[in-house]
Amino acid sequence: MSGDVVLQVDDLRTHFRTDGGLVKAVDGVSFEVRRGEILGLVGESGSGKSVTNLSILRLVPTPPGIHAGGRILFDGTDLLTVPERQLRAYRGNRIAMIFQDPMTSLNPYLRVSRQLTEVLELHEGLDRGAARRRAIELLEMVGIPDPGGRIDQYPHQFSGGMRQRVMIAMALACKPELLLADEPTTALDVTIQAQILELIAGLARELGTAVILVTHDLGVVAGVADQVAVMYAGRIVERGPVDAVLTNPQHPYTAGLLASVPRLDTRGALTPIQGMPPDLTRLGAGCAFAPRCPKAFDRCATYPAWAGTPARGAACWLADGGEVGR
Amino acid sequence: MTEPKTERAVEVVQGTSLWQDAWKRWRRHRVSVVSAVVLAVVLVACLVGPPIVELVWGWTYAGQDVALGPTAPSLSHPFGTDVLGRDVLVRTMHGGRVSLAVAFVATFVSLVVGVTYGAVSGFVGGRVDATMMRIVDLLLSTPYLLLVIVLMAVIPPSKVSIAGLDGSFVLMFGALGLVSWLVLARIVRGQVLSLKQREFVEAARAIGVRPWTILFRHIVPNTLGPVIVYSTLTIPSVMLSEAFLSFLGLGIREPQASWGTLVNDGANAMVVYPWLLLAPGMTMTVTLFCLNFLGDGLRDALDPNARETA
Amino acid sequence: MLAFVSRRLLSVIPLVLLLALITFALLQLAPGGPFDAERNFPPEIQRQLEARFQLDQPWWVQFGGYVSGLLDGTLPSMKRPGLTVGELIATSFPVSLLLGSLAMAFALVLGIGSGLVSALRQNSPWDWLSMGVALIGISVPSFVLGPLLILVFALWLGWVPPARWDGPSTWILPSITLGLAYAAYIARLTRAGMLEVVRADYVRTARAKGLSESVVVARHALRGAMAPVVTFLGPATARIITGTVVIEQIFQVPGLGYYFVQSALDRDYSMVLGVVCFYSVILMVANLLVDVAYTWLDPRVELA
Amino acid sequence: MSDVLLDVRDLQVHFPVMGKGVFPKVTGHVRAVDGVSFQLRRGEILGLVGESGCGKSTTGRAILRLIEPTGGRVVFDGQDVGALRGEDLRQLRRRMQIIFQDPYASLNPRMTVGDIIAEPLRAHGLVSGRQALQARAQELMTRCGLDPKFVRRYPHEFSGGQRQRIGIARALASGPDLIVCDEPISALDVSIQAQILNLLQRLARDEGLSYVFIAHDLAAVRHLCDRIAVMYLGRIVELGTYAQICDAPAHPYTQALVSAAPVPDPRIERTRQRIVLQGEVPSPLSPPSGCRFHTRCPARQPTRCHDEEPDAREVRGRQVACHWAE
Repeated sequence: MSGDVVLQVDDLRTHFRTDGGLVKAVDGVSFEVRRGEILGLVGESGSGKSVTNLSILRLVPTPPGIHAGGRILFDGTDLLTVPERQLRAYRGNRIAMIFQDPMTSLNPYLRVSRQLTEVLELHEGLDRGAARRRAIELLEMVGIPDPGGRIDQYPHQFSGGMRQRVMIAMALACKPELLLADEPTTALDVTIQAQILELIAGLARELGTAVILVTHDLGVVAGVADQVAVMYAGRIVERGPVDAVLTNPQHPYTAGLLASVPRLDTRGALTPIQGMPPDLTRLGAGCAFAPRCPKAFDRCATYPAWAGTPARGAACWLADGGEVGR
Repeated sequence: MTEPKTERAVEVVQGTSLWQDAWKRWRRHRVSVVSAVVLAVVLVACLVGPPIVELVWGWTYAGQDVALGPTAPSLSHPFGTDVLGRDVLVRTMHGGRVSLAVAFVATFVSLVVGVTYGAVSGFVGGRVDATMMRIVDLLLSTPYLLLVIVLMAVIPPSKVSIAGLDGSFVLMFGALGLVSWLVLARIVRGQVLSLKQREFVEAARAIGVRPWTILFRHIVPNTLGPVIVYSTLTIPSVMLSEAFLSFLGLGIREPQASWGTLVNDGANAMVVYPWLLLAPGMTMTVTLFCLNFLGDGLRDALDPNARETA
Repeated sequence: MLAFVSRRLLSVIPLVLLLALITFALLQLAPGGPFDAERNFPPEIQRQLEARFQLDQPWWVQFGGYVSGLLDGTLPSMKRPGLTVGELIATSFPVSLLLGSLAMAFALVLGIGSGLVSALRQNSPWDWLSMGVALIGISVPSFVLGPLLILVFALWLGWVPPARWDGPSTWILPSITLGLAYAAYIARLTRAGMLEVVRADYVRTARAKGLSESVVVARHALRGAMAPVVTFLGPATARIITGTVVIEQIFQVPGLGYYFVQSALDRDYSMVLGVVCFYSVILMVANLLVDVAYTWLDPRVELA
Repeated sequence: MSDVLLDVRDLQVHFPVMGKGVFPKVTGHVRAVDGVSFQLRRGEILGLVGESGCGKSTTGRAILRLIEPTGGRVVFDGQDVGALRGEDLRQLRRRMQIIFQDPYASLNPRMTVGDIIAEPLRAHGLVSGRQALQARAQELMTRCGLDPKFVRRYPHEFSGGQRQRIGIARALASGPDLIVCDEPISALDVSIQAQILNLLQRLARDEGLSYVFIAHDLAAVRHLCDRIAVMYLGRIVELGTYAQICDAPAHPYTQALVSAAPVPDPRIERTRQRIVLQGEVPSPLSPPSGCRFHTRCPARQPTRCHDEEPDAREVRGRQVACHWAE
């Protein structure tokens, strides 16, 4: 592992106790992110991608959540075991987060200025005046027109796209080393999505921030990510550089997704993935995708070993580990 | 009927409806279930208690034994006797009949008025809705219980007796029923308004289902949950109001008794004969307690997303 | 905002007039007049009394007389010779106001406090205890609780006087009796509101910023959690007003509620009408204050 | 029998905005749909695309008169829909159906699936008798890819994709000619979307149905539709075949929309010229003067775009409402 690894997630397991039984939302996830790199974490709803993201900052509510194992190394410390106090020093400071719905993620009761300055006061030790000046600069940086005039408004006075910009300004306030973006554009229109993605990617490159971009949209990943990890039923089923994964998928699920998404540049027949996403309370020992997999065979009854390197490979008996097979 | 009978599909899986789900959820809410059992016991005791006691011991709610006078609870009189030597247990059971009857009838009145008013207001909408809701707002912004006090004070019960029913009962049913429908009307209207916008109602319109069928098949069944919950909580609040008026000497009159009048009598004599206050007071408290717990449990079961509202 | 407040204040006038009319109609429809019950009056005196209170006039003259008398405070009480309705309200309302305010303050402090602790320690023994107590508080009628408190704390333990209204030591029991049910209600509302808010996305955002739990609660969660409590203050005022009626009976507090019931029973029509109007004005103003407070609490709500 | 099934002429839906106060007065109008015209041929699938708030859903509902149009005409199979009253309108509903976006909200939670699907048959008296209704519902379920043995289950026992199939079965029950599909796939999981798209496509082919397919996702529209109408702020700005719109858009807004839609292929994404629109969609309460798009248009010219509203004209075989497109 090279020295510029910002975050290393090792065999992370986050489970939930529910009425229906134990839900293994994240069950043995490993990956790492490097400085200045954007990692796309792709999956459908219930695949565990958002829970993985939340687990990094220990924002999964417990109960019902249970931390069932693994390590998350950031700057040599395991975020899962550091005391709450120390973790708070990381949150919003060296590791920041953007959420899906800018409508509900900003506090409707507080002015934007207060929501921005409190991070700066807390982590940068700025006084009110300095924090406010810096907050205006931040709003300007994320492209909000007339930041001086708008800073004292409430979130509901901003449009959806502008609110997401405020969220980004808030997240980048302390120049974090790692940005966790949880479906940051899903709630936005296509043309606004393009603006926001460009903003996140641009700022991340400028500041050298590593980004984990959680999304269900392969197109978004193709546009901005460097690396990609595909999740299914709580596990990573395929990993690699974005070009390799999207053009030469190793796992039938990734291939299935690519074949089932309608594309703007072609109009071929869609080949949908059959069946439905699995019930996480009833996962067997085998490959979770096997019941929907067109290539499933008897070996799929045991969970496949990882084929390839940690940086490029897939969890499938048929995978040849990417580069190796070509 | 016109089509020839097609082959029956292999087998039909029976689904579980939301009611069945709610029933399962409710049964998990143990305190609520226990409350329901206790309530059933109180209800049965109040209904069949007095005749049984009269049959076995010969005591009635009005039967005095002045020579006996007030005695503390004992084996023969578990709740003791009052200053006129009347058995407090029988009086409490009889008072329970009155209090529960008032509560149920008034809640029923409020249910009929409130649901109809709210459903019409919400379903018709527009100006009719605006006007109807302004009236409710107006009534809600008045201290209406003061008006009820005035009403109970100035109208002699004898004038409003219906079909041999004591006038004070009629007044009580009417007055309390007519003031407790307001919040219910608002709840139902809110439900109807939001259901009207739901896509399944729009789908029914798009299909060409007739408006009244939409109201009764699609809208009303979906308001029942909150209505049941709220009604369960209306019963204790009506009981409290009844007791409140009776306590002020404005409700049920002697020799009739309700829990309110019994508590009033007991409060006056509590220094010397505390059981006169404790027996009816505790019975009433337990009943109210169970009704509130039952309401809580039903809310959790029928309306899992509901927020507690005032 | 100013326009809203003035418009709402102006709308109080027709509403109170309407309510006065309804009350008046109620009194008119009731069989018998104020002076019928006292059989020992010679007919002559009864006629005199009726003339004095314009009872022999057509209804609109009577009603006009009531209203103008109420407005300038000269409406005489029918059963308390020499006293005007205005004077009675002026002497007895401060007592009720103090009682109501003490009860409300008690309810707010205890209710919000225990509701918060309950929500933050959800499913802990403390949560169970305080919510159980809250349900008892809602279920025990004040006229059961009041006598019980008197029995225990005044008569058996002798800590406080059992009744009357002179000095702080006599204020304690009535205020607690009146306030407990509201404290219980507010505790439940606070807990429910808080539990909902701590799950809100924006509270998660606050945590993600690295704020300490106390700041998260105090700065980010509390206001949202208070919304249902503030909404409840309107109906709570109405219930406190009617609640004082009973409490003042139990503790023999010479407040407005006490006189109101006496007047209703005595058929002191001018007094009844005066108190109903007075209390509805109070209630409407209280509702207005609650609405204004709500906009202060939630910037998304606009008054217009 | 004319070839045109649906003829929409200058359709308008203006929602009054009420002031507050004791006697509310109308203080303005939201021009949700403001002069929309198009024709739909028998068996044709027309896509209606645009960002949120552009009036596409309102147009769909106004065609079915689920919302009363405030102006213009809708002619369905020679009948003026706006002129129908009461029973005549109800009869027409048999032939025009709708599928909704949210599969969770569009099914009555207290009815069994069989009752839901059979409701149109009952409402129009097409089939009577419990047995017959159930048998017919089961047949429709089979046709929509649902297991008919679940006919007595309730909606909450199904997944999102299955619920959408129930919605489709209900829409098919009365044998309609036209179905308005209001974003039928946007609430579904990625791997399920293709299943539903394919189902809709198959049904259209097999039953000769016509669709007005409303979506914000150009790629899905391109996949399914014969022609596409692009809407912006209550108007159609461009209308042409799918190839014209997606491969060679003429209107600057369409161009931006096409360029913003992400493609799950990193090689394409890297080489693409992306037009990122500045600013936000103006309020439909007071749309901009002249061309509604001029506030954000990268190709606007001084004065004319600001002053003069462009009429739709033919450019390269499609209708475009722009002064400069060529």
